[in-house]
Amino acid sequence: MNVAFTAEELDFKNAVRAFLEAEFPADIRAKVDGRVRLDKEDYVRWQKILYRKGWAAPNWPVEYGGTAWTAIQKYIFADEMARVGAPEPVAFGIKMVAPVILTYGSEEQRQRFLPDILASNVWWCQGYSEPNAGSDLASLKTSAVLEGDHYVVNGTKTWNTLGQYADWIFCLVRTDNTAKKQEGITFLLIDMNTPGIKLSPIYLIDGHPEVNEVHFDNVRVPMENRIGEENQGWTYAKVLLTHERTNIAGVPRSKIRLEKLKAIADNTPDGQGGVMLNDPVYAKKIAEAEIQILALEYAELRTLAALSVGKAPGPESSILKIVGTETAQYLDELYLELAAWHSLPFLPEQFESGFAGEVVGSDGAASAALHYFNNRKLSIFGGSNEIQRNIISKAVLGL
Amino acid sequence: MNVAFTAEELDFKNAVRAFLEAEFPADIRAKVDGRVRLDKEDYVRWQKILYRKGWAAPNWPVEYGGTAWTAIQKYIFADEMARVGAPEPVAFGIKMVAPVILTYGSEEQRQRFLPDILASNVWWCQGYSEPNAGSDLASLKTSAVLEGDHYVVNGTKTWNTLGQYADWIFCLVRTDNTAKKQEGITFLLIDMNTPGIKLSPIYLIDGHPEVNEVHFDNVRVPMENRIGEENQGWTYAKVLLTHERTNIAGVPRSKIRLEKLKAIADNTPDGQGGVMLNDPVYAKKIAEAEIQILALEYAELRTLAALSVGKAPGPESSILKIVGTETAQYLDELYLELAAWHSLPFLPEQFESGFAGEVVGSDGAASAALHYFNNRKLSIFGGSNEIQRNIISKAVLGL
Amino acid sequence: MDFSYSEEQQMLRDSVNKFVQRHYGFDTRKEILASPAGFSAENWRLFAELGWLTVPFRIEDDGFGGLATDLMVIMEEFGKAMVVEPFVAAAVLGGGLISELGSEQQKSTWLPPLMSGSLQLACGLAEPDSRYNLASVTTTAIAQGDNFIVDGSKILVLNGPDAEQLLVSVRTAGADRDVHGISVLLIDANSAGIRKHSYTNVDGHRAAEFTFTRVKVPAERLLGAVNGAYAGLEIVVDRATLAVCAEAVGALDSLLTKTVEYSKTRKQFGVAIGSFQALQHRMADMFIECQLARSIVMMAAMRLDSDAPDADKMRAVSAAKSRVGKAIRTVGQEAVQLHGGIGMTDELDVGHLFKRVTAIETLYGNTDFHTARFARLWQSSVSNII
Amino acid sequence: MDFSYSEEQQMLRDSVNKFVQRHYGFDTRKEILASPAGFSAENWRLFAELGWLTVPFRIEDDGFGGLATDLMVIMEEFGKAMVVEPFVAAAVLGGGLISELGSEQQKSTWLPPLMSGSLQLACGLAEPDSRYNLASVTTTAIAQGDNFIVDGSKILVLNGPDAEQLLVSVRTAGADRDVHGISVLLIDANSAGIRKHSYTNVDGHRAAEFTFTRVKVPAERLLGAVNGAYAGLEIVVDRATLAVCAEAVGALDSLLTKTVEYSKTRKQFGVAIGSFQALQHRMADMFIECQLARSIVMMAAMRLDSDAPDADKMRAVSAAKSRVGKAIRTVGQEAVQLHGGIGMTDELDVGHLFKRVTAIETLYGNTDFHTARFARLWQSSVSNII
Repeated sequence: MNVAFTAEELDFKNAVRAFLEAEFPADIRAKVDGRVRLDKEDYVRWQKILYRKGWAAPNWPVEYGGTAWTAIQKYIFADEMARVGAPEPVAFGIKMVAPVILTYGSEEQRQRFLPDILASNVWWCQGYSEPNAGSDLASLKTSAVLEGDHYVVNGTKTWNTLGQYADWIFCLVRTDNTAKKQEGITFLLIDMNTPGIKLSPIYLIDGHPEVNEVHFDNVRVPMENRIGEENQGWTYAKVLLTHERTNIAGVPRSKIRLEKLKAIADNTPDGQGGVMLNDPVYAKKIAEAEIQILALEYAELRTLAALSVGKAPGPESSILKIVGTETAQYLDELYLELAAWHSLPFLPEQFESGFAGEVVGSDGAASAALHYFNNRKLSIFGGSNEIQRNIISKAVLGL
Repeated sequence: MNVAFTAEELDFKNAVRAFLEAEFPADIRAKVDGRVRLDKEDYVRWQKILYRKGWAAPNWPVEYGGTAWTAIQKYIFADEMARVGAPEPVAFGIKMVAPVILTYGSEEQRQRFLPDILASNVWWCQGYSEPNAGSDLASLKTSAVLEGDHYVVNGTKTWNTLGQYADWIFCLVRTDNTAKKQEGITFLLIDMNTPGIKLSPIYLIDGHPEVNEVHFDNVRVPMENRIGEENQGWTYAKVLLTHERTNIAGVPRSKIRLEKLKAIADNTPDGQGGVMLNDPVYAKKIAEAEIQILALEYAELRTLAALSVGKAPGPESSILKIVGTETAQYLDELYLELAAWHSLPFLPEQFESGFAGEVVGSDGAASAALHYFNNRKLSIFGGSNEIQRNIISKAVLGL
Repeated sequence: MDFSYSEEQQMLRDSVNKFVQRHYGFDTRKEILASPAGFSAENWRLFAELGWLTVPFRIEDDGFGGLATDLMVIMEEFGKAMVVEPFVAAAVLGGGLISELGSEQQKSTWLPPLMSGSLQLACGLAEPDSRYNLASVTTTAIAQGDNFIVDGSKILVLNGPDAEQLLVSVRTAGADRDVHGISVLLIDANSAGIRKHSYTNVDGHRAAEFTFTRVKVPAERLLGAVNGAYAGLEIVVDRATLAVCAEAVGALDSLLTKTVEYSKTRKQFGVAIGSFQALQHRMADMFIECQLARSIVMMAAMRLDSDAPDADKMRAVSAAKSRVGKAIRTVGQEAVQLHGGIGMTDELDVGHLFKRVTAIETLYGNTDFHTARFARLWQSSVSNII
Repeated sequence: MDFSYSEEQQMLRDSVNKFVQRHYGFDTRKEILASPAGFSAENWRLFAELGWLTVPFRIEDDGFGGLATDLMVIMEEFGKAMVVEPFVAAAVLGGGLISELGSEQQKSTWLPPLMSGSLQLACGLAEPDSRYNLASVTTTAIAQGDNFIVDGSKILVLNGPDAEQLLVSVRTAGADRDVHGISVLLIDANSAGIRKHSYTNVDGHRAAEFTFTRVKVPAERLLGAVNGAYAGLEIVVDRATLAVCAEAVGALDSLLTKTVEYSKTRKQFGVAIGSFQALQHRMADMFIECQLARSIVMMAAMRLDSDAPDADKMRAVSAAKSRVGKAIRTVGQEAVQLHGGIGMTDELDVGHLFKRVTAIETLYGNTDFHTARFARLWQSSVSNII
């Protein structure tokens, strides 16, 4: 057992750090520091820089543009990215649809879709959930009926994140109504420009149209856009779900958010002549958050270490989802409490690009409540924490 | 709405206080103050003093020796009793079996049993739970078969509190195996001196034989000791269960324990030159406990007020059981933390009558862990808190 | 001791309840929020007509009686429907300061128009560095002839955008955080030297930041005695705190009810999610929190109306705010969580209730602040008060 | 970075595991506890034979290596079976102080008999008013010729009843709580002027209170430099803290496993209670707590074995103790609660595990103490250490 990085790992860490210092655009970094919302162009520009460096998709096989990094290198990369506030690639392309295409797609599909994902030429979004199929994803109803060499898709998908930016959507659709609910599902890739697709924005409680409903009205999808076999889509989707459970803990981001919180607390008057960082009750909460992040980080490292010796990522990794999201939400509470009165103003425009008006609240206080409200989604979306607890009790504890 | 006591209520309060100052035996009070365990003689002696005053059973009908006090008077009485540490009457006689006899017993049974209960001539204990029927009480198996004018009882009861002191036991027994499990149960009163009854003590994790298993081996019980009708016992027992849910919150006792805790904390060095009462983190915990007790007290007063205008004590009172026991257990945690190193010694003899040896730990620190361990029972016994939450979700929320 | 509503209180409750049933549907509220003022002038007139604006005031000031329990009755109903009219900011806080600190002449000048609905007030009490400490006042007022010259800034002035008169805590002596040397001025919102930056809060209520630069305020605009406003400030802010606690009790009840109802209809895995025991127990815990919050707010309101000593009343209010804050955190978050995705959306009332109670969590001191204040004030309870 | 056990560690674990499987059944443990010494001298000899008593010590002192990760391996297995032999008190703490502070001659005098199992040590570090502050030392040692004269008292001396030599922190200069002026003396337990009151703890471990009245201690019994023991004390106590944290991880795993197993067999309402979703989710939470506790103890052990600065190591240990304390509270209470009545009884191992972990919660500083210590020490992490 040894906690120190090897010399090679330290070299790698320094290389990543040097790259980020040189190449992560200063204007995007300034936005992140000011808690300003990034727009599509920011993501794409940064993603293309990573692409040119060959670091856009560390997890992919080398032959398709991946990196062959060890688990520790991936950990270092994520950590250094978070340290400067560099956004992770939008997950839907590189982390979600690409592994499915890689594993279950045809070689023709790989050649057709992966290069544009890697180069950030195409923005993907997700079509899994439906209004009446939330945690019970397999009960989805959006239908696809084969007519000639096209599927005709009808139905509604929801909780579609940033679909307003997307060029393509990957969908689970029902192709067999007679089978068990998990068995009649097919995995389709659909061009968002196909006639019959309509997006309606859903405003979340922070006032932002972050998600959409996507309506399909007789949308014709060529058969060659089907992944694998008809009615086997659930299998493909499920494998993906356990596959991507590691980085879900969000440790690098929570670490950097905690550091910022401490810096702000050190600068926030407690109203009694001191600063909040030295208020024993508030300091205790920060300490508990920091300790939880440490524990979570090592839980994740243990999982990574198990992966790197070839063990499959078990359902134990559900704890990373649960604790990772609860930690992020706890940090939101600490930001909210720190902001005090200035947690109240609703001024999202202060945190949009190009805002030049009078700023209310220091240290981004007025964004605290927005994040607090918005991040309540973390324990709901992506397999609710209740579902994760079901998984632990069934698959780990055997209950 | 008005929170002040009326002049009459204040007079009553003063009368109770004067009585307790004059009549509550100093030696028993000294034991309570020193956290020394009371023995049977202490309970009986004090109970007989209350009996002579006419205050042994405030809740009984006046014609059987009750008091006709208002709900507020009963609240005042309980509060003043707790303030001096006067033990409440052992519940099994006055609060548990007596109401059943009063409500469902024959006049002959009332005349036969109630006077001795009131005068503390007879100590009762409870025979409800069984080894395989815990929260699922109705699945009990102890059988009673009618032979002539006697029931012959066989089986085992458990979690029988202080049965070693008891003269009589009230039991739920199965008289019909063919009916639904709630419908074949009969309520029997059994003399503990009947041949065939054997007690085996169960030592709890604090090392004390507080509860017993009671074994019945062909125990012959006269038919006239049956309450009400055969196979109707579940109804009688159930009514009792909701009936006695008010004082279950234990507010008076928690209030006085909190006051003592604060006094001890004010006398406990924090190791940094101050005292624990002024440690912001510990003070916060005390404050939260005190606030919870206040909330609980008013929740109970609201229930009492509803009772006094004739509303039935609804299943809402399950919250009194849940919050009351959780509050008591939280106080145990605070005592444990306050005791620090001296929470470790296991020295129950220090808290038994007549201990004259060298005392380890000040302010009763060495009893903190014993209470912490023992009081884990509070959320298990008397209808576990899980069962109470089931009751709330079913009967109150309609789920 | 009596826990029942008086006949007047029952009438008051019925009257408010009828109003919100009739005039405060979720969509109507949205329209009100979208209007320029952010509240309905018509509703405000109605409040005045129905006499609600007199509730915070003593009978000798031509008010309804000034009882905290009356306030509780109104606010709980307001809470259920998320009423946004500035009742607390203008009447309880603003009017309350005039009633508590003002001379007879000041009261007779300002309270009648307030109670008749023709005057809007707002209070500037918090500053950028004050956090929740009412004694942390660095806005200065220096006497100059017949005027005070005011310099400084106040943040989060509720109803600030629409108020015609501002009640502002100012330092007339002493250093920051000195409870002596604090005064309250009634400042015309249109005075020269006032800069105002208005905005909407997360809960839809309107507020503003004010900067005062050499603002000239006539000496007769001083409320009560110079340097001696602190005790009165605490009393009035405590009353406002109790009011929003009662509002939260109503809102939390709505959240619980809506969550339980939703869980009975929302199906997943072929059954209503309300049939899952894990969720049942969490809803039982929400119910417990709501009951404890209600109980402790009743305690605080009744104690404010009693003849208990001031410290005891302050302790009671802090106890209520602390426990209500805990209830807000748990019940609010659970309501959203158990609703799932739909609970995250702007279209459902649940998210708006969540945002309002979260705002209340902060108002007039958050949970930690009031828990610490309670601890500072502890002492054994007074014998003729429960 | 490497999370796997070395070959030696795997052998160590297998060896301890085999021992507890064979020699540490629940009934055997009861007999050991009921014996006069409260632990098994035979087991202690076995520990020595198997080399376990050398584990806390550096190779240059003829030890196994002195790695915290090795300690972790042993203690976790000890924790599962609730081993009561005074490994931490005598070897990790007592031997640790000699190893950390002692001269070469002192080490060569005392460590060999300790490692061979023929010497029992105990440490007197806590005082009636010290709480968990190692610098709160009021027991005085005043130089008088070739001796120190020791006066004062020490509480909760683990293994005190059986120790032949006592390591006692004493004040040789400065005032109470001054980190300078603290020394450690190795005092013969049979010295004149020592009064000992022995007892058993809630977890079955033995301890004693000591009073020192003009106890004469030869000057050569001073460990290391005069007045300079504090830093070494902290290091050694941190190591003991890590050891009991690892023990708790093992014990908590046992509690979880036993609870899950019990829930699969215990029937209520016609089904196994493990089928109730509310209980399933609570067991899932127990599992999460156990995993986080294990992770953070690994973090702390690995950091102790790294070349991180002292402050970083202290922070790591406090982080572990704080989080393990939280796990103890929740997992321990839940294990008893989910067992129901049977979990309350002395006859089942669950209650004994609960009592042992609860004792660990207190040992060497409770959760709040270590959370506050962590906060005091915070600083950004060191770059070549995770």
